[in-house]
Amino acid sequence: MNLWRKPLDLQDIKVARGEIHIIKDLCKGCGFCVEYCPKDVLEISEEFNTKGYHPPYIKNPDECVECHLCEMLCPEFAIYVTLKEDNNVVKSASEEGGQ
Amino acid sequence: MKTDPKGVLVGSHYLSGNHACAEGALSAGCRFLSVYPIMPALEVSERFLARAKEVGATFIQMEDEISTLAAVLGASWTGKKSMTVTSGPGLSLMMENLGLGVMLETPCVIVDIQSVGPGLGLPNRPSQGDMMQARWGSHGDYEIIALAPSSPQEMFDFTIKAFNLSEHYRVPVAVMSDEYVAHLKEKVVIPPANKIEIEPRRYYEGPKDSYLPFKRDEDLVPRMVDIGEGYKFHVTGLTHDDRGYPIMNEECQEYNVHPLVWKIRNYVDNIIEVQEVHVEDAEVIIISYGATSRAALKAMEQARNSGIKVGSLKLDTVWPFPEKRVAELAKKVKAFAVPEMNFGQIVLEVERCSYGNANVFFVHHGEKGVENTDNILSAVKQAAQQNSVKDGIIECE
Amino acid sequence: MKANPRDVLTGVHYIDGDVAAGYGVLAAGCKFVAGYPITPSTEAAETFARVAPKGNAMFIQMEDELASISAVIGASFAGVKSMTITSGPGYTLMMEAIGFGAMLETPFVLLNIQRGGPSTGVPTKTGQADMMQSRWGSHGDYEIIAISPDSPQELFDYTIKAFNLAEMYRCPVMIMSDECVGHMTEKVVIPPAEEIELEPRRLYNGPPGEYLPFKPDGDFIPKMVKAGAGYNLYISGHVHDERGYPVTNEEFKSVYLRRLVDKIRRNKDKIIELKEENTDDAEVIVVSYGISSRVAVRGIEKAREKGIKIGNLRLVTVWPFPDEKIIDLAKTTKAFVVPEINYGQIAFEVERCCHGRANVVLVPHSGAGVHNPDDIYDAIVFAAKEKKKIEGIVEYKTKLEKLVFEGGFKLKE
Amino acid sequence: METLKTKKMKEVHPMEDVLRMNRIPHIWCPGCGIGLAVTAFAAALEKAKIDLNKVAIVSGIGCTGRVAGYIKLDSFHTTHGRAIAFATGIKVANPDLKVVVFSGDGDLISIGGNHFIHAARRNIDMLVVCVNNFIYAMTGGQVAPTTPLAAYATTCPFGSVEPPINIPYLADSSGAVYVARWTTLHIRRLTNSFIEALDKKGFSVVEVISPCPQYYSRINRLGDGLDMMKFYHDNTEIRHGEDTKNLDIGFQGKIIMGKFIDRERPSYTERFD
Amino acid sequence: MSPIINAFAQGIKKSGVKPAEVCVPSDIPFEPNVVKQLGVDYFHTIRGRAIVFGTGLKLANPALKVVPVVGDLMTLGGNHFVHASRRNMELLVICVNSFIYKKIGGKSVPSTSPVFSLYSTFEEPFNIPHLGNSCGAIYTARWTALHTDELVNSIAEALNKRGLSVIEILAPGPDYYTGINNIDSNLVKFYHKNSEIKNNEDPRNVGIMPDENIVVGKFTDKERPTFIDVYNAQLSKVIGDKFTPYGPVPTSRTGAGLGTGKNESGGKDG
Repeated sequence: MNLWRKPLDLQDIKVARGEIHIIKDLCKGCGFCVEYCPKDVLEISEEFNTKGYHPPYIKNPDECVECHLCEMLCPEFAIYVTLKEDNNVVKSASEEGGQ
Repeated sequence: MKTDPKGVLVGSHYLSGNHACAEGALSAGCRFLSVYPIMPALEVSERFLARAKEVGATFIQMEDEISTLAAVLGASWTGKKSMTVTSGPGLSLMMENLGLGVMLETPCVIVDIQSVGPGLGLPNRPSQGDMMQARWGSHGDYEIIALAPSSPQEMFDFTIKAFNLSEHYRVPVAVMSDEYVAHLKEKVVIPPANKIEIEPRRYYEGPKDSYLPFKRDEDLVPRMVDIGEGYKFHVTGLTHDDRGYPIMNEECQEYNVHPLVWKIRNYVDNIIEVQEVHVEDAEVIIISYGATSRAALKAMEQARNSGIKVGSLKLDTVWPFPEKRVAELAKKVKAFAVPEMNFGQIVLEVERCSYGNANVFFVHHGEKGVENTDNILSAVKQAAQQNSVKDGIIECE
Repeated sequence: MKANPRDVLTGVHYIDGDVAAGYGVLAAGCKFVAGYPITPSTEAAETFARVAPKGNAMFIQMEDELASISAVIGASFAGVKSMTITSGPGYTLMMEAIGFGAMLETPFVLLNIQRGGPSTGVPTKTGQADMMQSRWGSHGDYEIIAISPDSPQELFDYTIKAFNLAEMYRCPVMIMSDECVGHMTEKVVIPPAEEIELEPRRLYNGPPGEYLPFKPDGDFIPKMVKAGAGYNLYISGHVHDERGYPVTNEEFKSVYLRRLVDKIRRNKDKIIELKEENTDDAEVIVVSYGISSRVAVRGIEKAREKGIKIGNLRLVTVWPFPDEKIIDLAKTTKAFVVPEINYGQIAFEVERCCHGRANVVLVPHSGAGVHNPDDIYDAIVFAAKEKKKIEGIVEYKTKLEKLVFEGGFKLKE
Repeated sequence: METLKTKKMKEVHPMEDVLRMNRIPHIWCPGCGIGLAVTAFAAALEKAKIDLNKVAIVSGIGCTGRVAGYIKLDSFHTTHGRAIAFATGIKVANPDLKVVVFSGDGDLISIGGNHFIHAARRNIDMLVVCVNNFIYAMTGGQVAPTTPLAAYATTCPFGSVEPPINIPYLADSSGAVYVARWTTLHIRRLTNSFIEALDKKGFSVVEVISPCPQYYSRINRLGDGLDMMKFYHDNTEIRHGEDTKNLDIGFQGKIIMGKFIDRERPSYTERFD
Repeated sequence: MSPIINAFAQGIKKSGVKPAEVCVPSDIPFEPNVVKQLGVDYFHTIRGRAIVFGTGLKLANPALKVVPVVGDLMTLGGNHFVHASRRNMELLVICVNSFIYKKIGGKSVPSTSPVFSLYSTFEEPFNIPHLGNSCGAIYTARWTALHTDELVNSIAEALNKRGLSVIEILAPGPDYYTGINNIDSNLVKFYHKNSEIKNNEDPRNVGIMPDENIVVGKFTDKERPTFIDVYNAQLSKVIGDKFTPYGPVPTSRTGAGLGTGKNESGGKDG
């Protein structure tokens, strides 16, 4: 971070770190997440998913600042971000009803 | 289940068919009417609107008939019994959403006050020209129930019956009246609420997350829930499975559409009601429905008086067509006479179901007034004299 | 009258049914098509849109089907041949205007590429369940003509024929095709223009003062004029007299309405086209139309190999229904087998015309696919063996039905 | 990557509460923007703090018409163009419900145009989301009333000859109380707009400009979904409160977005009582 | 004869258009003798489809002058109006607005049952000039049936416009059951008395509100290429010389039509 004046509590400030989760088989390879990630965390991978698209992979996992833009810009609901410190965000699959 | 007394105007009234229809709807517990004004069905909505406030019913006038029926389907899914009323041109416009109603298996009632068609026709004259349309008017395969009342009292009774059938079989039910009955004023007896039996909605009562909107009961009818109860169901006009999710293949089409047909065809005996008079010894039977049965019954009496053994079969339920009964009677009688206010619609069904066992005489009716019996009588006389069975329909001039 | 060479794409093409229909529309001299996109009929409209400038014709995509059909009727009164293209749900929306068109005795053509129904159904797959609707879909009494082609070549040929019939009888003519034929790619031979015979509009040539828009000629059909030509037309969708003025007196109702049905019913023999094969001494006759007739051929051949005397009656014209033909055949045959992609529509008509003389076996199909020819074969065998007369239609239980409803089957998305 | 693989079966998207995850992957093409509109709407539903049991969503026919099938609410997939009419019935019969109509431009504006203007005039309390992709995509790329002049489509092989409709202007002149337009790229603003509109009493319209890489872009050679998103990035301008008559969209012209109308009018049910 | 028909007849005369070239698709019944006197071609169409019927007439024979006279413009036919305006189809839409509003100008207005009226009493009516303008109509005006001179001038002017023009006539009464002649004279007098002429007013401000004067006048008058103009221009651009323009040579002031060919389909009779 480039700050013009060092805050006094710099030690206490923590930049949020996110963990990106990619549900690869939902991806259709549109590339929105890769293009619009402000931190260039993602990149299209060489591998194929079951549908034959190239899903993204996490190139720079440590750069993620949990802005959720990739999550919002994914038309396939194939990517989401959780706060790294807080793993409780991940919900259990059993809540998925109506099947 | 007994009906809600709030809508029942108990007593003996002097009502037109249209007003009786509105009263019937309110008595049946109908609480949503959506219309677009069209002659000659206006009085139904007027009466309904006039009574809506005190009964707690909702009324909306939409921008056209297409949206009218769409709104009725939407309202029906909120748990309100819903209905619309129209005439021929409006019915034509409703056909697409009628198909949707069949596909979503939505209970609702459509009252059609038939006037002369096609096109604009004669908006203020009676006809029975929409009978085949009620059965075949929308694309694709489906079965529907249609009732034909012949008097204001029957307008009242059949409207209630239509709601009951519609809730029981989860299918849009048409009340095929006509301008004559709609504007005819007669005594209508409205019984107290505890004498009016109504069919409750077939609600699903299981756990919320295991609700399947198109899972069929034994009798092939699925169960419903209301919007806003937390079931979070999905329904679609596309071919769908039990969950209501679209699946685009042959198997699913069979799985989805065949029961739509079966759920009516397999229960025709429970649905169909006919009124028979003097059929036991009849040589000729007049098959009629709606307003024409008024003339038919008169003609029957007149013919009996002049010594011809004539009976009458009045179709209360026109669709599904009482095939079995007509086939049985065909073996016993010389001929059927079918008066209709059109150029031959139900008579084709009669021809089909008589299997060459009886002659079928078609009487184009209504020119000299709906209750005039001249044409029917002359057809009956002709029919009684004809001893051999002829091919095809014999049309009486 | 011959077709205009400018409009005819003479040659041998390898195209699908929809495209063939589009070429047929142009060749028939149609100058106005209004449509609204609906699967699976869009290719026909797209084709016409592409070739329309060549024939100085107009294609317009309207805001909905109601608008399309009304514009088509309007254009027809302006003096040009016109048509619209649609499928099931769109067809249903057009119902009010179809009755209106019939009432005004408007010549126009409607191409319906049927799909699986009801409601939205299966948009991308086939069906034949709009057949009764085409006859009965609008309110009131009217008659129309409906043709059911079974190949891209026929879609081309019968599109032209449909225009000719429409002009000749001044009534809506429906081409009731289906998705299978519409999307089937085959050889289509388009003949040179001089071999294509077109029926010109029956125009009135007399002085304006004496013109009566609904006064029939000897053959029940009145002559037309073009709008804006000084005839001071009064055309009403109400029941009207010969001048076109609305009639309110009920007594005249049938005088003026009757002709709408009579002009078709009395000209039936001229309109109806059938394709018959070995029906004279057949014990079983297969009655079919559209794509089902092509599937039926396989079943018929198989039955013939097994020594069953089998006839084939293909309804090219479905409406008006060939009552007399079926009545005659019922006298000599044991049974009719009716394969159709619905749960019984034309089968009811066959049953009606049998008058109890022959059995009727319906081979139904849900739609979204065509029959298994074995089903048709089995139904033929059943019909040939059955000795007694059965009242009512025998609905043959197809392999598909057994598969879906008799245990252990799971739907796959 | 290893850990991701092992955890995969347990992974669930945070929007699973409002989406029918068992139906996803959805039918939309790669790069299509409808999924983004759904994401924004799902996010808005979660943030809007409304009782999800009391929300019904109605769709018509078309690509966007399939939205109802993917959102876990009481959802209806109805006939072509009649979504608003169907929703009107729901709302009038049970005013406690929140009704959302989610459909495409062809469905809402072309065949359903009459219901659109009448519901706006009556001010029926509903949110109408119109995903505008400039074409009929479900049927294979026919001209829509929103197709820009001179753009190509399969039924206008020589370029569209009809001026496109200005949806915000139409909604405004018919009486809508809330009108906004965003592209799928402006996803956060779109989400906020949805939240505001869900909260609004009356007929609210949110137009979502969405890429259609498979038909509109392919026929007009505009590249894939990403190219369209880049185009939206470079050629859009936010002008809140802009007069709706200036909101025409030309072929590859500037797109003006923002919240244009936010006013109060008594809704139908209020008047009826 | 009713004031509307009278104004229509005079408007045609004044515009210099031959009555024989005028086609009137309408969903209001006209009396046969009225049509005879007007000398036009009249089509009584199904409800709400007069504009699209007219679109068909116009496109099939662009030489015609098509004047849809509609009674329920904004109910069944609302969508067709929106889209015809957008396309700028060359039609003159005469909208006989017979809405019945319970209270205008503080006075009670006789009103039939709300089911009969086109708008229920608790609904606001459309501002037709505004809607037309917003969809692209090139000429919008509103008069009561008693603004005779203005109405005649408006009709004459609009008949010579190229594009979609809409004239709203406030005339309580006529609908598809009672016909064009059946005007409620008391009500129309009332409207006339309580109206105020504001030409060139922004159509946005001319909504008909309870307790306010009705604004009448000519609100929009602009030029835009018509559907056929754009069609011809676009197709000649794309196809080039091979393209034969559709319709007759336009007497264009907009310059959009580039055609030289003659119309094959409509032609001679027009």
